[in-house]
Amino acid sequence: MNVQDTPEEARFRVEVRSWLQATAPEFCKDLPADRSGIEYAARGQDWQRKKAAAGFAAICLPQTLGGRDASPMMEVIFAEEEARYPLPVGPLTSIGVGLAVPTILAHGTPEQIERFVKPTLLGELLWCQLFSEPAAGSDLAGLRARATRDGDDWIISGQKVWNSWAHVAHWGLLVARSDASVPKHKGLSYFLLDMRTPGVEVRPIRQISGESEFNEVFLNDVRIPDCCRIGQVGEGWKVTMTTLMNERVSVGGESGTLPDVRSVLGLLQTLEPELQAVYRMQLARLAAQEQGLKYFRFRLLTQISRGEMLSAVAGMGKLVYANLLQDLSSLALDIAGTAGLYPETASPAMAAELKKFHDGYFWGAALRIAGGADEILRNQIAERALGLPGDIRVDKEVAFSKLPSGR
Amino acid sequence: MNVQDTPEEARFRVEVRSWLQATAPEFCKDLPADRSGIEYAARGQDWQRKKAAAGFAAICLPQTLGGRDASPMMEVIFAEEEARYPLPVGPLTSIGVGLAVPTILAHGTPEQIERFVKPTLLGELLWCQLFSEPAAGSDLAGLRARATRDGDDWIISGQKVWNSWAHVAHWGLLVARSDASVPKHKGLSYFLLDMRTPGVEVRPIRQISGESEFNEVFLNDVRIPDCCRIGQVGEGWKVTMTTLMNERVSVGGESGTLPDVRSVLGLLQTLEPELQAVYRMQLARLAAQEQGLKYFRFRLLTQISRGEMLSAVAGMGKLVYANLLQDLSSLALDIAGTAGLYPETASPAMAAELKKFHDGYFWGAALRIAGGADEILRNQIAERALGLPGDIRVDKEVAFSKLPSGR
Amino acid sequence: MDFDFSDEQKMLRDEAHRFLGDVSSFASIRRHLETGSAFDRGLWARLGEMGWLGVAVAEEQGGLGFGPLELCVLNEELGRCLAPVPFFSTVCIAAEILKGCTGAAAARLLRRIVGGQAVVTLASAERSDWNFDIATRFAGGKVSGSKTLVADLPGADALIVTALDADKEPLLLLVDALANGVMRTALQGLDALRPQAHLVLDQVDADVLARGDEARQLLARVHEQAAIFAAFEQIGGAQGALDMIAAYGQQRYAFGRPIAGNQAVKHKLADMLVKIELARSNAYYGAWSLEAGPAERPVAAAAARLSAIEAFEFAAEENLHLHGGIGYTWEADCQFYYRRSRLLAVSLGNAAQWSQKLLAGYSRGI
Amino acid sequence: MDFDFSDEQKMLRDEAHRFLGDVSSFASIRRHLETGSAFDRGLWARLGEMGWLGVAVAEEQGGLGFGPLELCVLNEELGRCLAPVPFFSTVCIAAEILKGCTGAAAARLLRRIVGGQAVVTLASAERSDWNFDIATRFAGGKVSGSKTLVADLPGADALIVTALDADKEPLLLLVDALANGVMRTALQGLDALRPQAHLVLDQVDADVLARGDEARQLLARVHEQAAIFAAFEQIGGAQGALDMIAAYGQQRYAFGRPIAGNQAVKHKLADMLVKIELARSNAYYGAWSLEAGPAERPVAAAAARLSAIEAFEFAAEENLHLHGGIGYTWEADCQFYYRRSRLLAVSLGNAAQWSQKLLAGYSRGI
Repeated sequence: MNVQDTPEEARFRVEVRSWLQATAPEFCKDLPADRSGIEYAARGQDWQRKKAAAGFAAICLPQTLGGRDASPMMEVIFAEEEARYPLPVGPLTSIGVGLAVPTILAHGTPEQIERFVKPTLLGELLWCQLFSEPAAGSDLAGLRARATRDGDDWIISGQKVWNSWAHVAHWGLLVARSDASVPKHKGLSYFLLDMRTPGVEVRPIRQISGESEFNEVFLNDVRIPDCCRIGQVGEGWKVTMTTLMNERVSVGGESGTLPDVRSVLGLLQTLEPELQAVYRMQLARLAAQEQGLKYFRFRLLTQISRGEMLSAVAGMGKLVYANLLQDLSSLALDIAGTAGLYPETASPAMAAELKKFHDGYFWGAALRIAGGADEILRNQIAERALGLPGDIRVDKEVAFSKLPSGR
Repeated sequence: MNVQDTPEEARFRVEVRSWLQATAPEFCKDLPADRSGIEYAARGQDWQRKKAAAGFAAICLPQTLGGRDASPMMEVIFAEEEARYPLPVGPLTSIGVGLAVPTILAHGTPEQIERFVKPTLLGELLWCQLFSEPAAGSDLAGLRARATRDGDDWIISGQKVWNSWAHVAHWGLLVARSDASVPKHKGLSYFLLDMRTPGVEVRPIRQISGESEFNEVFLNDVRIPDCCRIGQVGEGWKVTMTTLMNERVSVGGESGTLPDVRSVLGLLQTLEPELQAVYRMQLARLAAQEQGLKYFRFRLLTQISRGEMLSAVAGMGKLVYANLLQDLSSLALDIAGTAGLYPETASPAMAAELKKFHDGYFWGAALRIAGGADEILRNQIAERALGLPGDIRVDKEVAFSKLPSGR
Repeated sequence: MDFDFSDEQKMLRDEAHRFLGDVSSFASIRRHLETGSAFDRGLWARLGEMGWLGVAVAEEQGGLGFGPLELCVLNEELGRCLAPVPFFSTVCIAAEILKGCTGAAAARLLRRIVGGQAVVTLASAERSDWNFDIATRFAGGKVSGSKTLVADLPGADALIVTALDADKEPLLLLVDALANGVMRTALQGLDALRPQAHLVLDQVDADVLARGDEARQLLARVHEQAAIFAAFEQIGGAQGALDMIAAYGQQRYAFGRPIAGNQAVKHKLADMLVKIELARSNAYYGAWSLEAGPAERPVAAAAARLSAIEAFEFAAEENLHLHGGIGYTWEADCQFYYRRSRLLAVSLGNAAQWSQKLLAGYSRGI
Repeated sequence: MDFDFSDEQKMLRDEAHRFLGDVSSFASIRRHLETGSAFDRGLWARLGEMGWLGVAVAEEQGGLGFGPLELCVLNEELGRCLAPVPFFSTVCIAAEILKGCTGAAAARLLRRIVGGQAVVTLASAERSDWNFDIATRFAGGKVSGSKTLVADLPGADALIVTALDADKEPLLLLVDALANGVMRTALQGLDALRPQAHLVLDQVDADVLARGDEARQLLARVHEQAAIFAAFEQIGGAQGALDMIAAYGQQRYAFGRPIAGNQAVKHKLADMLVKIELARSNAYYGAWSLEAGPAERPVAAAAARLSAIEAFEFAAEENLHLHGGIGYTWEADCQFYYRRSRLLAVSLGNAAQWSQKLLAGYSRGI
């Protein structure tokens, strides 16, 4: 029972730390205020190039591909240390490095690997993920974007949503329906889409918070050459699963910009003592969850450190965190009373705290939906970790075109 | 908006009160300590006879049948006033009067009505309900007791459970499977069973609390003459539904022998003030539920008073109360700490309170299962009150004998 | 037992439901938000014409002569459609205070409210709210002080202001919102449909509406009443959220069938309905207590508030959640209930305060 | 990062799991209950033979020389099978106190525990528990007083008793349970598998094990340790309840399929697992803090307790509930977890106390 690094991990951490100390500050300087613009993306590409040059771009990949053939734990350590600096990282580069690269390596042809992997690791290519659709979220395999064969090309029509960085990405990971006459999982194909192709239109989605962190992407008769197909025709679901399996297990909560129990406790102390006590049982329960999540993550890291596969129960991290974030934020806004809804009436320090709770109130709601809604995760935990029966499915054996679809 | 009786209701209440005042005390005297024995049952029959003589045995039934053709609200008023006395009432007589009588009236032949209704109202016949089986609870229509035709008789084999008063009842309401080759709801038939028939064996069920309020009934080649069948062969489910529809909407919680918020508040005051406050939010939430249930019941009574049909949402009374009872009892036992688990270490008054919480802790668990488990009630509310889709059913069109049944 | 609204009151509710369904939609709310105006003046005028602004005001004062139960009914419907009008501030609080005041100024202002010519709001919050633990002072006919959060202040024509005189005697004052020395600063908050502002009063002319114990008791009574009205508003909102997701859950298909066919979804909707019906039952009792007398009112108000907060919060959160990704977009309407449920959860005191009040009432043995 | 038990510790767990699975079943528990004896002496002797009673006792004192982590592992398995033995009282509390005492008497008793010759329990509770706010007095080598609830007292051979001397100095005393003046009265409670009794001491011979601050600190440390051990016991129980209902849910058919195929059931079981894994993670941290040092221990203990209480209570309640009617019968085994979860929820302090402790620790900034 030890929460410290193994000697090997500790050596690597020291190496990473000293490299970051020497390198990172320059890349953190004068970052553009607009964290979603082209300039910020360019800074992210610079940093990716720097990492690649030092062999930190793909820690787990073979050295022949520019990696260092190290364990997943080393990747975690690098990410932990990197997170100490306000660097231009995140989905901007991780969609390419973390999703596109392993997918292409697993299912791509030698030519595709040659063409895409290195440029992505070097930060030359930025990627976006074109999976979800307005009518296909939890039920991703119910997607409707059509892929029609036309000579050596495919013609794609449809609409995708929740596409982070689609407005700056060079390439997109796209799954579309190439055959609607077979059951839904069997008629999908997977493509790499050059985002500059005519017919690709990217629009920002306005969120309930008023911000726009995601896009929707309209595909109007977009032409993709068949050489940009990954995997066999009709086997797109298998490729899609590879991409999804690589979505990092994240328990979140490490961000200082989101509320935590400590921040609610700070707020609580502004109440008179008797009212403080009334909130204490509820807050303590959330605190026990927050602690539990932290140490659950330690247990996952231990598994990673040992090179073990994570079990399906790992998915509970996001489930618990998203609900905790919503509950904590809502509790904080209850404690703060009406004044808490108007941060500008408070001192600047308190206003910043309150703003955090507002963000958490919205972001908690988003997280409960994104990357596997609560209900989907419970199904997965029940079926995969506990081995309980799957739901009765009416859509498994029916041609997609015959499925009822509501409106 | 008025919580008082209408003038007509008030007049009836006065009549009932003065009758009870004159009549009830004698029947409350020296009741046997064993509330489940034959002697107690005899006292219950006496009281039923007395009520029948005064026209209170079947308030809503036509006068020709011994009733007074009054509204359901009058029945509620009588029950409310009757409950002020510790009389020998309850399932002992209400299974007959409240379930057997309306079922026989709705589906019986003139001979059956003649034979059973009046004697039941007069307290001559006591009844039990033989519906649930070890493998058929929530899914009652999955019951397995077999009914095989043999000349003018039926021969019944099977096992029934949760049969209150089966050990003293004269007759039982029995549903059994007369045809396993058709889908489950279609192969049932409904019988009246003379409990003295050879092959009927009644055994008490020991509950987790150590008490035995219910029985199980074994039916070993029990012979029932066809004249004791109610409704057509194969239409037993329809008759069963009539019986179940007459199970009274009850929100419980009126019993002084079960815990309520006031009793937990009393307990809370034994803690030091700061710990009291820590429990207050949770207790206040339960208090708001308790109040809500009380006034929900007022709304139902208003509907009854107007002669309106109750909607499916009425079923939430039991759902909320059962969970409230378990939550309140468990909270109380938390407040009381280890000492609370050993009532004899407390003062006699406190020991009685603690005993209540122990009872509530067990009985709350029972109530969440009995008469429609939580999950069944949520399904009913969702489907009937909100009109949401039913579950996908794999057992609707299949012959009962072909259905998988686990072990 | 007749624990229900009367047929007339239900007719008013149905009428309100139809009327508001016609004139106030999420589309009209969005248009209103884009105008940046304090409230929907067109709709407000219509409410005046229909008599709603004086529904609980005596006929001799220009009103319809009904009582608080009619306000309950209207609040439920306004809560459901989230109409951007200062009804709660003006009709459920300010007019109720004015009804309790003697004097010509109060009567005049009440008539203007009823006629739709005056939006009036109570400015009382300083360190805390609904009490006289305040720094605002009145002397020589002038009032000075500042109030942190005043609902519907941006569009108000007149203000009722809590203050103390030189002897620290409580006062309720009437102030013209356009008078010299009145400064309003609009605030950005979670729910833009109910604008709040900061108020500074610098030597502003004011009339005394009530003073001393009378002022104190009036404020306390209106606070308790308002809690019950707010519970109806929350129930309307919760029911609106439930109706929205029940409809969506039937038409949104996943895995080949409506999502509302999943027990994970349908049981949650059943729970929403159960919470709403419990809250509604408590609110009915609150409504009854408005007419029946003050003894039961604190407990009735507290139980109604706690269960309405829980019902609305649950319905608003899960409505958004069960819509999936679309629910998180600006174009979906889930956000409006999500914001409003949070606002109403803390208006008039938060859950801890109402918990204390409820249990204190139980202990006193209501 | 190696946040896990060692391979050896896991081997011990697997061995315990196998061994207890063989020798302790619900059937054997029921047989034990019918005997009316204080604990299962046969099983206790086996535990002694296997070295479990001295697993955390130094080799020079006759033990196996392992540490608290091994106790965590064993508590989890004992919690799962609800074995009717005084392991917690004797090994997790009494032996841990004796390890902290100097003197020949302590060492002798420790050896007897390790050898399976002595069941020992701490008698401390009077007005409250785990402190020296007590009336029991020690003078002239004799102790007098009474203790309200002493776990496993009916079968105890020796007692560790909290007392004050004439100067109100705290003392931990050693008392022979068979000595003159010791009166025990067995109590009926919710969980008959862990018998408790009332203790009266009337001028009983006693040896001093520890005094003053040393006694105070020792008691506090053992209390915190015990909380972490108890969390493991609760997790074992919760996991046992989950395993029971997961198996039953697969084999019980309703509506033509296993009941565990319903989302209403399977999502509840998923929630059980989530609560258990959160509790387990906190308990691991608690286990780590047992070795790592006292600074983190209060918060670690409180978080472990709160989440273990929640996990076990939820699992035990819903295990019984989802069994349906059969779960409510005496012949079903659900009752044993249902009872034990309630007992362990209040042993060592209730949820409110642990909530205060956890938040106080956060505020101090662990």
